[in-house]
Amino acid sequence: MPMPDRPNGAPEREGRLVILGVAASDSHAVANHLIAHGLRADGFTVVNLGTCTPVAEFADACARHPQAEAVLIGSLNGQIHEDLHDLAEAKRSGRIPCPVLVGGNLSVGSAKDAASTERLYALGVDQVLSAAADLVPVLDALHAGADGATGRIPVATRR
Amino acid sequence: MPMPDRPNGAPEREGRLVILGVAASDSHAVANHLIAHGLRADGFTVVNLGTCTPVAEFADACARHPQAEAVLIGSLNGQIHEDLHDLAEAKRSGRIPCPVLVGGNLSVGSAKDAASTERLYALGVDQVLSAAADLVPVLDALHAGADGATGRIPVATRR
Amino acid sequence: MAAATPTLEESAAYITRSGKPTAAEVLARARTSGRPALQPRCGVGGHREMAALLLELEREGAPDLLTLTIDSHTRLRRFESAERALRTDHRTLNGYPLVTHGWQRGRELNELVAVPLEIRHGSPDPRELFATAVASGVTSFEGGGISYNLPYSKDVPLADSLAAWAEVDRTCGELARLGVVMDRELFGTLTAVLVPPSISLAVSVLEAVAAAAAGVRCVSVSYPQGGHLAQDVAALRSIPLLAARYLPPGVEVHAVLHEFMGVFPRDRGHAEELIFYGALTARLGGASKLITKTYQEAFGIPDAAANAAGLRLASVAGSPLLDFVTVDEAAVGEEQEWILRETAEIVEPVLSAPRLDSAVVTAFAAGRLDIPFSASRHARSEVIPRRDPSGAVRYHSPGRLPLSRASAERNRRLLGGPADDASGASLFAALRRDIDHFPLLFGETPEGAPAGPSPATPGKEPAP
Amino acid sequence: MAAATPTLEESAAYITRSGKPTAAEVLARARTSGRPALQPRCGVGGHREMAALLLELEREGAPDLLTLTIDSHTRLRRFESAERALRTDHRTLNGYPLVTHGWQRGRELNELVAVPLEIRHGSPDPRELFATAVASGVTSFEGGGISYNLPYSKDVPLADSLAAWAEVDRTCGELARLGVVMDRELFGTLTAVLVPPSISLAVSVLEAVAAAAAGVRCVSVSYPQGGHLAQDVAALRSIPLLAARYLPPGVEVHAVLHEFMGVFPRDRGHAEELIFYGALTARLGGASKLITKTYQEAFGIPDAAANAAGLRLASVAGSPLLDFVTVDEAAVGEEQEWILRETAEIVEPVLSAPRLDSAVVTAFAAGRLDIPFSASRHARSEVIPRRDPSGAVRYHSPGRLPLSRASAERNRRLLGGPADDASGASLFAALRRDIDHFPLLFGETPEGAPAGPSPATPGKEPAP
Ligand code: B12
Ligand code: B12
Repeated sequence: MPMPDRPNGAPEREGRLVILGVAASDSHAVANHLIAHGLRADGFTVVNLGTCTPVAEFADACARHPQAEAVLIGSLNGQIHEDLHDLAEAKRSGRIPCPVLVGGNLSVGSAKDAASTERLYALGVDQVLSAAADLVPVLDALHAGADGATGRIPVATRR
Repeated sequence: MPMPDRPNGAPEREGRLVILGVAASDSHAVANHLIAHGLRADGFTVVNLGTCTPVAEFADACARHPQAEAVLIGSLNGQIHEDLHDLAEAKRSGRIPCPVLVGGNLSVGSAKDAASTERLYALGVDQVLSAAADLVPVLDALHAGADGATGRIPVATRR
Repeated sequence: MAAATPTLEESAAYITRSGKPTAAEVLARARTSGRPALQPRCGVGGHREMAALLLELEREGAPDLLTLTIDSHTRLRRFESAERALRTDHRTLNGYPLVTHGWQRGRELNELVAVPLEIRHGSPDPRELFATAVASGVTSFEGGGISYNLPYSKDVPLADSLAAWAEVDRTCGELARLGVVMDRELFGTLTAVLVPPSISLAVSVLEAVAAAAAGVRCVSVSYPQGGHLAQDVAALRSIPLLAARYLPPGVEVHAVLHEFMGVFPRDRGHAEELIFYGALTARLGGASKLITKTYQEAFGIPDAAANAAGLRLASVAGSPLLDFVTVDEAAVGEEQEWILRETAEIVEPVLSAPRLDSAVVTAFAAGRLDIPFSASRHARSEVIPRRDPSGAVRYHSPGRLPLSRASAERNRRLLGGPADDASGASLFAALRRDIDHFPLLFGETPEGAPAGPSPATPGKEPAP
Repeated sequence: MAAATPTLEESAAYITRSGKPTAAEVLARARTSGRPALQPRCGVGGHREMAALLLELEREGAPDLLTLTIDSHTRLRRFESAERALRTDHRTLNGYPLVTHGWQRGRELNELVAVPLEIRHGSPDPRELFATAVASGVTSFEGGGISYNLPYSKDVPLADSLAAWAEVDRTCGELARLGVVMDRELFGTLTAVLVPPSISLAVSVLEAVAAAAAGVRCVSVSYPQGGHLAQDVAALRSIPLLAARYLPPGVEVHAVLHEFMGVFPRDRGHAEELIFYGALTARLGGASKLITKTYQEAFGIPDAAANAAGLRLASVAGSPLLDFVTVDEAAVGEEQEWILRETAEIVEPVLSAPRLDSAVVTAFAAGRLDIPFSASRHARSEVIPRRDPSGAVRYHSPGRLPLSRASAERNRRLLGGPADDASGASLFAALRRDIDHFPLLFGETPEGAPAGPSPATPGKEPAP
C-alpha cells in the first residue's frame, strides 16, 4: 500500500530503530504491513525486510543498522522453528546482537500448547509475544532498562 | 385409513389367522397399519390389536382366536424388553400358545448390537425379524413344517 | 425419592428466585430477534447420564432451551415399568422418567444449565408429570388433551384426557397469578406423517382456546414441517392470524416449527439437507422456536454428539448472511388463504357449540374432527392425505371433515383428479411413496416393503 | 527415496491404467450435475499421517477430490529444511513434503483413495514438485507464474516464475497428447485479502492465455469469495464469458470458488455461517468446484474431523431442497457488466503486446498490473481496495491500473466519495475494519490492534 514515508505527530521515540520481517518460509504479508505501519505511527523507525526472510538476512540488516534495538520476527504459517534453525548461531556469533522478539501463529495446527513457545526460547528467541499490541510496551520496557542484547525481558506477557 | 374389509385376488391362505399389535408402551401406528394391510393383501386374516398392547391383551386375543398361527408384535420406541416382561409367563402358562414374532426398532439408541436380540429370545420371543418383508416367508415356513408353539424357526433371517 | 412435593406457591417462588429466564422470556426474545430459538429433544433414563447429556448439549450445541424428553412408560403412567427398567438397566428407557426420579433431581437438572427446560412427552394424562415438572422449576410443558391423546395411546377416552389437561392449564393460570408464566406448547405435530396443515392448526386452535380459557398466558403452537416450503411457511405465518382471530387478547402466542417429523432419509448427508431445509423453513415462516432433529433420526435416539451437530447445523440457517434468502410470496399467500379457510371450516362448528370439551369429543366420534394414522380408537382416521406433485400435503379424502365444497375440490384438483382415480392397491402404493417421500427424493431405497409383494387392495382395520 | 523418476510416457500410462477418474473428468461431471464438486485443503508432514488423513477425509467428508497441500519449505525449494523438519518432527511441517517423500509414496497416496488428487502449494518455481506429482499419478496441479509468485515469495523475478510455469504448462500439453488431460487450477485468490474481482480475474486470464498457448487443455479459474453475494456470483459467472472471449476453443474452463480466504471469525458458529454462505455462493455462481474451509480456520491448520465437518456443511448447500434459493439477478447483472469491463481494461493492453511474458513483467514493474498486499517486491501494491457500505470490494485507489475514467469513478462513487475523503489514519483504520469484516460483522472483537493506540498516518514501506 502506498503510505507516506514519515508519520507526523508520532510520540517521541526519535532515533529508535527496529528491524522487522517475516520468517524464512512464510509469505504472509498483511500483519507485516500493518505492524510496520503501527510502529511508525508510534514513532519508531522500522526497517521492514518483509516476507520470507531467512536469519542471515536479519543478521545482514543488523550489520547495516547497528543501532537497532530489536529484531521483530513474525510467523503465521506454523513453521517458525525450522525457519529459526540458524538463530542460535547468529546470536552466539554476535551477528544478531539485539534481542529477538517473535509473534504470530507459532505452531502448526489448531490446538496450541506451551511447548512450542519453550522451544522458541531454546532456539535463541528472547521474547515470545502473544499479541502485536504488546510490542510497544515491551520495546519501551526493554529500552527503559532491560539488559539489551542478552537474556529475556521480564514482562507480563512472558509465559 | 378407511380400507375395504377383505382383499380380492389374494393368494390362497384361506383360514390362516395371525394376531398383530404394537408393544405396550409404544404408540407408533404407521407400520402397524401398513403391515396389517400387507398381510391381508397376501391372504391372511389379521386380528389387529393396534398400538399400546400389553402382553395380557395379546393373550386374551389368543383365547378368542385359538386357531391363530402366530402373534406378531411390533415395537419402534426401543422399549420392547420391558414391554414383554410378562411374555415368558404367558407362554409358560399356555395363555400364548403360538409362536411370537417381533420386529421393528428393537433397542434404544442409534447404534445397534446383537445383545438386544438375544435378550428378546431370553424373554420368550420365538423369532426376531429384521424386516417386515420377511414376515410372509417366515409365516409360510412355520405353517409348512415348523413345530409351531415351541422353539424357534430355523430361517435365514435368524441371527 | 418421595419427599413431599412443594406447594405451587413454593415452586413459583423457587422459579422466580432461581434467576433463570423462563421459556416464555426466551421465546419472546427470539421472536424479537427474528432468529428462531433452538431446542433439541433429549432424554435418557439414568439421572447422571441425563445431567451429562444436558451439559454436553449446552456446551456443544448452544441451544436456547433444553428438553427433558420423558420415557414411554411414564407417558402412559406405567410407572411400575419405568421403575423396573430404571432399576434393571437405565439404558433401556427411551427418555428420562422424571416422576420416578422425583422433583429434587428435576431441580438438580434445572440448576445445571443456564437455559430453561421444557418437558416433552406424550401423556394423555400428565398430572403427576406436570406436578413434578413444576416443582422441578421447569417453565415449559408440551401437550394437550387432543394432541397428546390420539397419537400417543390406544384407548384413553378424549373426555378423560381433556379433563386432565384442563387441570394442567388451570394450574398454569394459577402460576401466572403467582408471577410465573408457563409456556404451554401444543403438539400440532400429531401423528407426524402426512398431517394436512389445516388439521394440525385446527387441533391447536381448539387446544389453545381451551388453554386460554383455563388461564394459560403463553401458548406455543407447534407445526410439523411437511416438506413443501410455501405450504409450511404459510402454515407458520397463519399461527399469529389464527391467534388474533380465535384467542382472547393478553395471551402470548408463538409459532414453533418441528423439523420434519416423518420418515427420515438414512444417509447422513441427506438427513442434514433435510434438517437445514427445516431450519430455513422456520426462519422464513417467522417461527419463534425450532425443534431440531439429527442425522441419526432414521436409526434411533441420537447420541449427544449427533444431537449437538443437529443444533449447530440448524443454527447456520439463522445466519444474517442468509438474509437474502426469500420465498415465493405469491405461492405462500395462496396457500395461506386456503389454510385459514380450511381451518375455519373445521374449527368453527366446534367452537360455536356451548361446551368446547364435549363438542370436541362428539366431533371426533362423528369424524367431524379427525386425524390420519391415529394410534387411538377415539379418532376415526377416515381422512386420507396425499402429496400433490409439488410435494404439498393435500386431502385425498377429507373423510367426514366439514370442508366446504370449494376446499375439497381444490384439494382434489391439486392432486390431479377426482378422488376415486387412485384407490385400492394404487392408493396404498401411492401412500407408501408419500410416506417415504424424502428417502425417495434422495434416491434411497425404502426399507423392505411390508409383508410380501405388491398388495392387492388396501384393507380397513377391523375392530379387534 | 530417489528411485529414477518414470518418464512422462510411463506416468501417463500409469494414470490411464489406474482406472481412477481424472480431476478433469470429475469437474466435467460436476458442472453437468449443477452441484459443485467439493475439495478440502489437507496436508501433514508424515507419510503415514498423510495417508490416514486422506482416508479419514474420504470416509467422513465424502469429497469429490482430495488434496496434497505442500509444506512451505518445499514451496520455496528449501528442500534441506523440509528434509530436516521431516527427520526431526514431522508435525512441525504445515504440509506434505512430496518432493522429499518421493513419487513412489505419492503413488501410494494416490492409490489409497478413489477420488483424484490435486497438489495445492504456492511455489514460484514448481518444477521438481510438478515432476514428482505427475509421476505420482496426480491429475490436477494448482498455481501459475504470477499467482504463485507474488503472494508466495519475496524476491523471485516474475520472468523466472513465468518461465518455470511455462515448462509445467508445456508438459501438460505433452501429457494431453499422451491421453492424460491435466487440470491446471490457477490461483486467482492471490493475496486473499480484499482482492478486487477484476484483479483476480485479470491475472487468471493472463495465466490462462499463457497456459492454453503452452498446450494446457483443462483450466480451472479460481476466485476467492469476497463476501458480497452479487459481486461474487457475478465474478464466477464471468469466468465462462472471459474464457469464451480470450481463450482458444478446445480448452475446458471451470469456475472454482475458494470459500472466504481472508480473516475468519473465531467462533465456531460464525465460521460455519461463513462457510455455508460460501458454499451457497459457489452454487449460485455455477462453480464446477468449491474449495472448503473449516471452523478452525482462524486458529491453525484444521484437524481431520473439522475438515470433514467443513465438507459436510458445504455439501448441504448443494441440496436439491435449496433449488428455491435465488440471487438478485439485476444486481448480479450490473456487477458482471463492470467486472467484465474492468477486467478487459486491465488485460487487453497486456494481451495486445507481442510477447505475453515480457508484457506481464513490464506491466507489473510499471504498476499497470498490480495486486494489493503483495508478499513480493515485484508488484507495487499501489492498489488500495476498500469495502463499500454493502460489503463489496472496490478500488479506493486503482493505483496505476489502466482503469477507464468511468470504472474508476464508479468505484469511487460506490465507496461514497472522492478518493481523498479517507486517507492517512482514517484510511488505515478503515482498511483494518475491512480486513476484519467478518469477525466484526458477527460482533467479534478483532485480535489486539497492532502496535499501540490509534495510529497517526499510514506510512509507505521503505525499501530495507
Ligand atoms: C490471508 C491468509 C493467507 C494469504 C496471505 C496473503 C499474503 N501474502 O499475505 C494466502 C492465501 C497467500 C495464504 C497462504 C498460506 N497460508 Co495463510 N492465512 C491467511 C488468513 C486467512 C489471514 C491472515 C491475515 O492476513 N490476517 C490478518 C492479520 C492482520 O492478522 P494475523 O496475520 O493473524 O496477525 C496478527 C497476529 O498473528 C499478530 N502477529 C502477526 N505477525 C506478528 C509479528 C510479531 C512480531 C508480533 C508480535 C505479532 C504478530 O498480530 C497480528 C495482528 O493482530 C489466515 C487465517 C485467519 N486468521 O483467518 C491463514 C493462515 C495464517 N494461513 C495458514 C497457512 C498454513 C498458509 C499456507 C502455508 C498454506 C497452507 N499450508 O495451508 C500459505 C503460506 C505459504 C507460505 N510460504 O507461507 C495457516 C497457518 C496454520 C498454522 N499456523 O497452523 C492459517 C492460520 C490458516 C489455517 N487455519 O490453516 N494465507
Ligand atoms: C412418525 C414417528 C413418530 C410419530 C408416530 C405417529 C403414530 N402414532 O404413528 C410420533 C411423532 C407420534 C412419534 C412419537 C414417538 N417416537 Co417416533 N418416530 C417416527 C418416525 C419419524 C417414523 C416412524 C414411521 O412411521 N415409519 C414408517 C414405517 C412404515 O416404518 P417403521 O416404523 O420404521 O417400520 C418398519 C420397520 O421398523 C418394520 N416393522 C415395524 N413394525 C414391525 C412389526 C413386525 C412384526 C415386523 C416384522 C417388522 C416391523 O417394518 C416397517 C416397514 O418397513 C421414526 C423415525 C424414522 N424412521 O424416520 C421415529 C422413531 C421410531 N420414534 C422414536 C421414538 C423414541 C418416539 C417416542 C418414544 C418419543 C421419543 N422418546 O423421542 C414417541 C413414542 C411414544 C410412545 N409411547 O411410543 C424413535 C425410536 C428410537 C429408538 N428405538 O432408539 C425413532 C426411531 C426416532 C428417533 N430417532 O429417535 N414418532
